Amino acid sequence: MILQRREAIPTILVVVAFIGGAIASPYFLDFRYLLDASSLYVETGLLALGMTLVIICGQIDLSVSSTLALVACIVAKLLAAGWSAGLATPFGLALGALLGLVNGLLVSKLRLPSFVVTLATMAAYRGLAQVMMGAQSVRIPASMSGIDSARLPGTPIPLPLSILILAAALTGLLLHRTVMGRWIYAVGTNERAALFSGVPTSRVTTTVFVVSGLLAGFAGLVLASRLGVARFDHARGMEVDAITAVVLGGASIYGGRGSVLGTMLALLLVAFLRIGMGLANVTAEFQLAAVGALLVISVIVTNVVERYSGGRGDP
Amino acid sequence: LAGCNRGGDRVAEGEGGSAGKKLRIVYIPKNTGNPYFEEVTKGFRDAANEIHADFTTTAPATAEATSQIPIIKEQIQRGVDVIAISANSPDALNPVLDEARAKGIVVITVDADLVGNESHRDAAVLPADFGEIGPSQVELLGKLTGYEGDFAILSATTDAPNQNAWIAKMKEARKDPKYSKMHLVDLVYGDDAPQKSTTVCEALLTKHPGLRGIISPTSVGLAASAQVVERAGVYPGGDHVVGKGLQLTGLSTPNQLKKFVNNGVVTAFQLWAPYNEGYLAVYLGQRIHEDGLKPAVGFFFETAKLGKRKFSNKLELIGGPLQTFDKSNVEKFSF
Amino acid sequence: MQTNPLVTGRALRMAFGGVEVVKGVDVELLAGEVHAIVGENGAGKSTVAKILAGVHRPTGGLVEVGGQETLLEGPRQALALGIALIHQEPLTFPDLTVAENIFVGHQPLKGRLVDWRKMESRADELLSTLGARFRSRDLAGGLSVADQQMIELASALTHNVKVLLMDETTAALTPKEVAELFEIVGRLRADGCAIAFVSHRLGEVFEISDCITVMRDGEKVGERRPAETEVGEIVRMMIGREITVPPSSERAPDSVTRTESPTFAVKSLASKGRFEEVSFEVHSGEVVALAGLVGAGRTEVCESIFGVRPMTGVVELDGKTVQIRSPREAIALGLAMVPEDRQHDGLLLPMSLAHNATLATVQSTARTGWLADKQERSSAKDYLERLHTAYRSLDQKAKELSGGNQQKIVLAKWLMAAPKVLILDEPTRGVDVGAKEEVHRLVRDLAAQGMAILMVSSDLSEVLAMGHRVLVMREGRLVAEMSQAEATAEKVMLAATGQVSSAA
Amino acid sequence: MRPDPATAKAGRVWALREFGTLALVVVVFIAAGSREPRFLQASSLNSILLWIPLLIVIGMGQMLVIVTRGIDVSVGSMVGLSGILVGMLFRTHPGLGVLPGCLAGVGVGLLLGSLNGLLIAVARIPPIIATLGTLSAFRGLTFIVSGSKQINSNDLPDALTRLSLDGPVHVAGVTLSWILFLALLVAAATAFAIRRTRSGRDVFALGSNPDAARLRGIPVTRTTYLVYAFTGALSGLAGVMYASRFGFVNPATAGQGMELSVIAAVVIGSTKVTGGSGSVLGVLLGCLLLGTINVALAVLGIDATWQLLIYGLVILLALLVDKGVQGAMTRWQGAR
Ligand SMILES: Nc1ncnc2c1ncn2[C@@H]1O[C@H](COP(=O)(O)OP(=O)(O)OP(=O)(O)O)[C@@H](O)[C@H]1O
Ligand SMILES: Nc1ncnc2c1ncn2[C@@H]1O[C@H](COP(=O)(O)OP(=O)(O)OP(=O)(O)O)[C@@H](O)[C@H]1O
Ligand SMILES: [Mg+2]
Ligand SMILES: [Mg+2]
Repeated sequence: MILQRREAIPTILVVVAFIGGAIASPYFLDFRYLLDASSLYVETGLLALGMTLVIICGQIDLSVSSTLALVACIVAKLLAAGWSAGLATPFGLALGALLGLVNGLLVSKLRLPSFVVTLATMAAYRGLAQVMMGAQSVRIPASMSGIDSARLPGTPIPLPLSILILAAALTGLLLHRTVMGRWIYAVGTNERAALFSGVPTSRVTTTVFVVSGLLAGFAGLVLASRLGVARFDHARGMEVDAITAVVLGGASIYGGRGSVLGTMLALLLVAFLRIGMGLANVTAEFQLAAVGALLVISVIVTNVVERYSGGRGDP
Repeated sequence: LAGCNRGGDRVAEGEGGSAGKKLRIVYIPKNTGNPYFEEVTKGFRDAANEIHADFTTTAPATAEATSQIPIIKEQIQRGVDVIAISANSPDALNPVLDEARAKGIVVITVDADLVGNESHRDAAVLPADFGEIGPSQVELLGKLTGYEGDFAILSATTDAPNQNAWIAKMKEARKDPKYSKMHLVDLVYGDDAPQKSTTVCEALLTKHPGLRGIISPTSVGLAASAQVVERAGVYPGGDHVVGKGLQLTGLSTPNQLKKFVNNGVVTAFQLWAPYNEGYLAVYLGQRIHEDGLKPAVGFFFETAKLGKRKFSNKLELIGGPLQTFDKSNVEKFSF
Repeated sequence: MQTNPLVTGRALRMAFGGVEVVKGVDVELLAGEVHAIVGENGAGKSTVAKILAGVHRPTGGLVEVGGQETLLEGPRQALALGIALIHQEPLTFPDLTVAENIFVGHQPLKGRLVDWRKMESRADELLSTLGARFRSRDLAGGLSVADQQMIELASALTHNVKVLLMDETTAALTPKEVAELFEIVGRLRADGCAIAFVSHRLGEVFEISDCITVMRDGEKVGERRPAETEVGEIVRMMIGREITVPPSSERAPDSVTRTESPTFAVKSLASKGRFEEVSFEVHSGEVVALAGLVGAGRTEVCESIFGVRPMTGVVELDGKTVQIRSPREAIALGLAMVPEDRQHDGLLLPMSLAHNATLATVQSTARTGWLADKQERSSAKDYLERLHTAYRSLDQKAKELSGGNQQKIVLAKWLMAAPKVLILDEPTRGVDVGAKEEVHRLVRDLAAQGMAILMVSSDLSEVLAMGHRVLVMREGRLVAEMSQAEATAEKVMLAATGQVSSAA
Repeated sequence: MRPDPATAKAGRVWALREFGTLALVVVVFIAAGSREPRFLQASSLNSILLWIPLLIVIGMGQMLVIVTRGIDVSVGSMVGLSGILVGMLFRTHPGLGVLPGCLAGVGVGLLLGSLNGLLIAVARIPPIIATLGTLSAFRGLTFIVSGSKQINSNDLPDALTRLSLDGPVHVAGVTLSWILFLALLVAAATAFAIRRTRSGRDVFALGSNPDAARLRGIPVTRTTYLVYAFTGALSGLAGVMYASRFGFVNPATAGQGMELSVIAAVVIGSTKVTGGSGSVLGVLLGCLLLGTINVALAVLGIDATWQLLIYGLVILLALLVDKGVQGAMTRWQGAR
C-alpha cells in the first residue's frame, strides 16, 4: 500500500509527459511511432531492472553498460566465427552473469564498496572489449539482426518491447514474490540484522549483481541485433540513464526501498519526455537540463508527500 | 556527362526552390558545442536561405555511437525531406538510415562518412580530397623542417575513420624519396580529450627528445599540443629549443590556433573550408530530392558559388580545397 | 533542599503519524532532586524525556525552563540551556576517538581552534572519575553498549548541566557500575542539579529518587515520594492490574530433570584478545545464566558460537561436533540468538513488523521459495499477541515501537524458528516490569518444553531468579560456575569482580 | 553498523592505510622506469605534477563529501560551467586580471555547490540523485550560456596560462607550477581546517553517525550544506585552473567525466566510503597514483587500446592493496 503511494508520482508524471508531448508536437500522437520510439529504451530498461535489485540491496552497479558492450562484442565475434544463434545467445547471457558474478564476489566476499568496484570494472570490461576488438566493429549476421523491425505476432508491439515487459514481469516476481526478493530488501535495509537472522547476506548480494550482469548481457544481445553491429564503445553512459530510471521510480539509493513497477513507470516517463522534446526539436542541452531537473523535482515531491503522509521523510 | 551538366546549369540559373511546399532539411552534427560543426552549419544556413528551404539542426550532447539514432527516428517522424548527418558511427546507423530512405528521405553524410557502408546513404560531402589531405600535411611538415628529422602523429581515437584514412595516406606519401630523411617514429591517440591529448603529447616529448615535428590532424589534439609545446619551450625560438626546434602542425580551425601562430609556437597548419560542406550538402539534397538527380561516379555537380565538383568513386563531393594558415593570413579568418 | 523547578513540562502532548503517544503529561524537575519516571514499555517515558531535551517538539503543551516558557528549537539549544539527555540507545561516533565523542560539538578552543591536548586531558580526568576501562585516545567503535553510555554521561557532564535526563542508562550496567553512576548522580544532586531518571529497575528507583512519576499509555497516573509508597503500589499503578506472580527475584526456579548428555556443549572456545578457554554445557530443559561485568566478553562468546565472529574451539550438539561458520548454519542446526544490540543487530527498523517477525523463518514457511504471505502474517500476528506486544498493525514500521516492544518483535522472530538451543543476550534490557515478567515466564516455559537456554544478563536478580546454573565470566574467561542452590548475589559479584580465586 | 574492535584497532592506525597507496605509486614508478628509463626523466615528472592539481583541488571537497556519506558526481559539470563562464568573462573583458578571474570562478562554483547543498541538506534529496540531476543540468546550462561556443586560447589572458606554463620553483628540470602550489595550498588549508576547527570535526562526526550527530546537537543541515558548497567552490576554482592548464574551454569536454577520476582518487586514497573517515594525505597520494599511472601508460607507449583495461585493473588493485589481503581474508569468514 505504501508502495502504491510511492508509484503514484511517477504515474502522474507519465500522464503529464504524455499530454505535454501531444501538445508540444503534432507528430507525437502516433501510437505505432510511440511504440517504435519507446523500443529504443529497451536496453536502458533491461539495465534498469537489474539496477533496481542492486540498488534495493543497498549497492550500485556502474559497470552495466560496459558489460553490455563486452557481451555484444564477444557474441558478435562468436557469430562471425560461425557459432549458431542458439549457441551464442545462451553463451552471451552466461557471460553477462559471469561478469556480474565478479562484481558480486568482490563486493560481498572482499567487502569492497560496490561504487568503486564497479567503477573499476566499468573501465576494465570496456577496456577488455576494446582490446579484443580494437578499432573495428563486427557485423551481426542477418539471421540475428534487425530485432526491432520484428513485432510480436499479431500485434504492433515491437519484439524488444515485449521482451522488456517479460523481463520486467520476471524481475517483479523475483523481487516481490520470492524469498530471495524479501532477503534483498532485508539486506538493503540492515545487512547485519539480516545476517543475524540467518539471511545468507553475501549470497544475496552476489545474486543481485549476477542478475544485473545477466540482464546487461541480454541488453547487449538486443542492442547488437538492433544495430546489426557490435563495437566496444557502444552504450557509453547508459548506466546513468538506468540509475536515473530506478531512482525516479521511487527506489532509495540507501537500499531497502524500491519496486519494479516504479522503475518501469519512470522509464516510460523518461522515454515520453525525450521523444516529445525530440519531436519538438528541443536541443540536446535543454533535454539534458530538463531530465536532470525532473529527477531532482520528483524526489523533492516524493519527500514532501511522504513527510505529510506521515511516512519516513528522512533520507 | 551532359545529363548532369544540365543539372548544373539549372542550378546556375538559380531557380532552386521549387514552388509549393518548402524543402525541409535537417542537419545532425556529431555533437553540440563543437566549433568545427558550427562553421559547417553556417554553410547550411546560407544555402538554405538561397533556395528558401526550411532548415533545422539538432545534435546529441555526446558523440556516442548510438546517440544519433533517436534523433534520426524523430526526424523521420517529423517528415523531413533531407537528412544531412555527420555520422558518429560508420555502421551503427545503418538500420535507421535505411528506414529513412525507405520513407523517401534523402540521406547525405557530411564530413564523416559511413566508411564501408556507403550503400546506406545517397551521397556524401567530404571536407577535402582524402587523397590530398595526408600528403599535403606531410609536405607542409617537410617544408617546415627542411624535409628531415623524426616526427610523430597525434590522432584522435583509434577508431576515427577520417583520421585513419588520412594517416594511411600520410604513410603512403612518405614513400616519396623526397621525404626519405623524415622518419615517422610514433603514432599516439588523444581521444580528442584535452587531458589525454595533453598527456600523450608530453609523453612524446619525453620519449623522443630530438623530435622535429608533430602532425595532429585534429583540432583538440593540435590545440592541446600547442599548449604543451609552448610550456616545454621546444618550438623554434623557444627557450628550451633543441637544435632547429620542433615544428607542430596539423588540422584545426584558425580561431583555435591564432594565439599560437602569433606567438610563434605554431608556424603553419591547414584546414579546408567546412563552410563549403554545408553549402554543398543543401544543394545536393535539393537536387536529389526535387529533381531526382542520381549521383554517379565521375559526373559533375555545379553550384553557382562553388563551381563544379566531381563525384568521386564513392559518390563523394569534396568541400575542399585545403587552405594553409600562417601569420600572414590567420587573422583574416574567424571560424 | 531547594525546590525551584529548573524544567517543567505542562500538559505535554506528542503524536506520531496521528497517533497520540503522550497525552497531557505534567512533569516538574526540581533543583537538587532526582525525579524517577517509570512505566511500562511504550508508556511514553523516552518521548517525554526527548521533549524536555528538545529532540521532539511537542504537539501540545509547553516547556518551561527556569520558570519561563521556552520553545526548544532542538538539542543544541537544550544543551545551551544546560539540559542534557543520555539516550536509551547510545549515540557514539565509532570513527572518532573517545575524547572527541565526549566533546563533540563543544570542543575546548584555543582562540578559534580546537585544543586537542586540553580536550584529551580533560576527557581522561572525567573517565577516571567514572572508572572507565578505556582511554581518551581509543576509538569509540567497538566499545560495548555500557561503555558507550558512559561516554554519553561524560559528555553530558562536560556541558555544565543543570538538568540531566537519563533514559534507561542503567539498563546495560552491572551493580558495580550502577553504584559508580549513582555516586556521580548524588554529587550532581548535591550541586543543585535536577535529574530525571527513567528506569525499569524499581529497586534502583527507590534507592536513588526523591520523587517518582508513574506513566501508563502516555498518561501520568500519579506521582509519589519513595518514602510514602512501596514497590507493589508503583507496579500496580504502572500496569493498572495486580500481578499474580510475585516478582521473579523472590521466586524459586522449577527443578530440572537433567538429561544425562547435554544438548549443547562448547569446549575451550577462544578468540584472540577477546576470550579464551571457555567451556560449558547446556542441557535440554535447562536455563544457564551467564553473568559478568560489562566487557567481560559474554556477547562476543555468544556471537562467536552463533557464527558471527571467527573463533577456535569445539561446539557439540547432542554429542555431535558441529561446524558453525555463519548464523545461517547455526539456525539450520537449531540455534537461535537474541542479540544484545537490538537496533543494530535485531531489527530492520524501517520495515514492517510482519517482515521483521518472519525474517528468520520466511524461507521455511515458504517451502517452494515463493513467499507464503498468509501463513507468515497469521503466525506473526499469533506470536506478537502471545508476547502481548503493543502495536497498531502488522504493517507498522519497527522503528515506531518503543524499546521494550521492539525487543518482543525480536523474541517473536526466534520463537517462530522453534530452536533447540536459545541464546539470549540481555533479553530484558530496557524492558518494563510487566514485559520482563512475561519474558521470564516465557523462558521458563520454553525450558520446560525442553529447550536448552543460555542467557546473558547484567541484572543480578534476573541471573539468580532464572538460572538453574550460573556461569560467571571475567575478562574473557569463565571464572565460576555455581548451581542455583549455591548462587548468591555476593558470590556472583565476587567472582565477576575477581575478588576470589576462580572456582570453576 | 557497530564496527568490532578489530576495525577499531585498524582505525587507530588509520595513517598506515595511506602507505598502501604510497607503495603502489613507488611500484608503478619502478615498473614503468625499468621498462622505459626515460619515464624517470624530469619531463614525465613535470607531466605528472601538471596532471594532478585539478584532481587534488576537487578531491579535497569530494573527500569531505564522502566522509559525510555523500557523493558529488556533478563536480565535472561544475568545472565545465565555471570554466566557460570565466572564459567568457575574460573574452568580454580582455583587461581582466587573473585573481579576479579565479575569484569569479570560485564564486560561480560556490553558487552551484550551494544549489547542491540546498537540495541535499534542506530538500533532503539523496546526494547521488541530487548531483546526478545537477550533473546533467549544469552541463546543459554550460551549452546554453556559451551558445555551444568554445573559449579559444586567444580569448584567455597570457597571465592565466602562465600559471601552469611555469612556476616559482625549478629543480633539476622539474618545474613546480603555480597551479600545483595553488592545489597544495588548498590541500594544506583543508587539512588544517578539518583538524583544528569545530565545523571540520562536525563533518567527521556527522559522517560517523548521522543520527547521533543530530541528537548530540551538531548543526547537521549547516554542515551538510557546507561540504557541498565547499566542493562547489573548489570545482569552480578548478574550472579556472582548467582554462589555465589547457588553454581552451569547450562546453562539451571541459571537466567531462572528471567526477570518476576524482572519486577514484579519493577512494584509492583510503577514504572510507561508508563515511566518517578520510585524510588529506590519502587523497594527495590517490591523485599522485592516478597521475602516475596515466603518464606511465602514455610514456610506455602502451597501445592506446590497452589503456582503459589497465586503468580499471589498477584501480581494483589499489582497492585490494588498501583493503589488505589480511583483512579481506578474515572478513571472508564474517561475510558468509
Ligand atoms: N519516532 C516514532 N515514531 C512513531 N511512534 C513512536 C516513535 N517513537 C516512539 N513512538 C511510540 O511512542 C510510544 C512511546 O514510546 P517511548 O519510547 O516513549 O516508550 P517508553 O516508555 O520509552 O518505552 P520503553 O520503556 O520500552 O523505552 C510507543 O508506543 C512508540 O510506539
Ligand atoms: N579490556 C577491554 N578493554 C576495552 N574494550 C573491551 C575490553 N573487553 C571488552 N571490550 C569491549 O567491550 C565490549 C563488551 O564486550 P562484550 O559485550 O562481549 O562483553 P559483555 O560482558 O557482553 O558486555 P555487555 O554486558 O555489554 O554485553 C566488546 O565489544 C569489547 O570490544
Ligand atoms: Mg524508552
Ligand atoms: Mg554483551
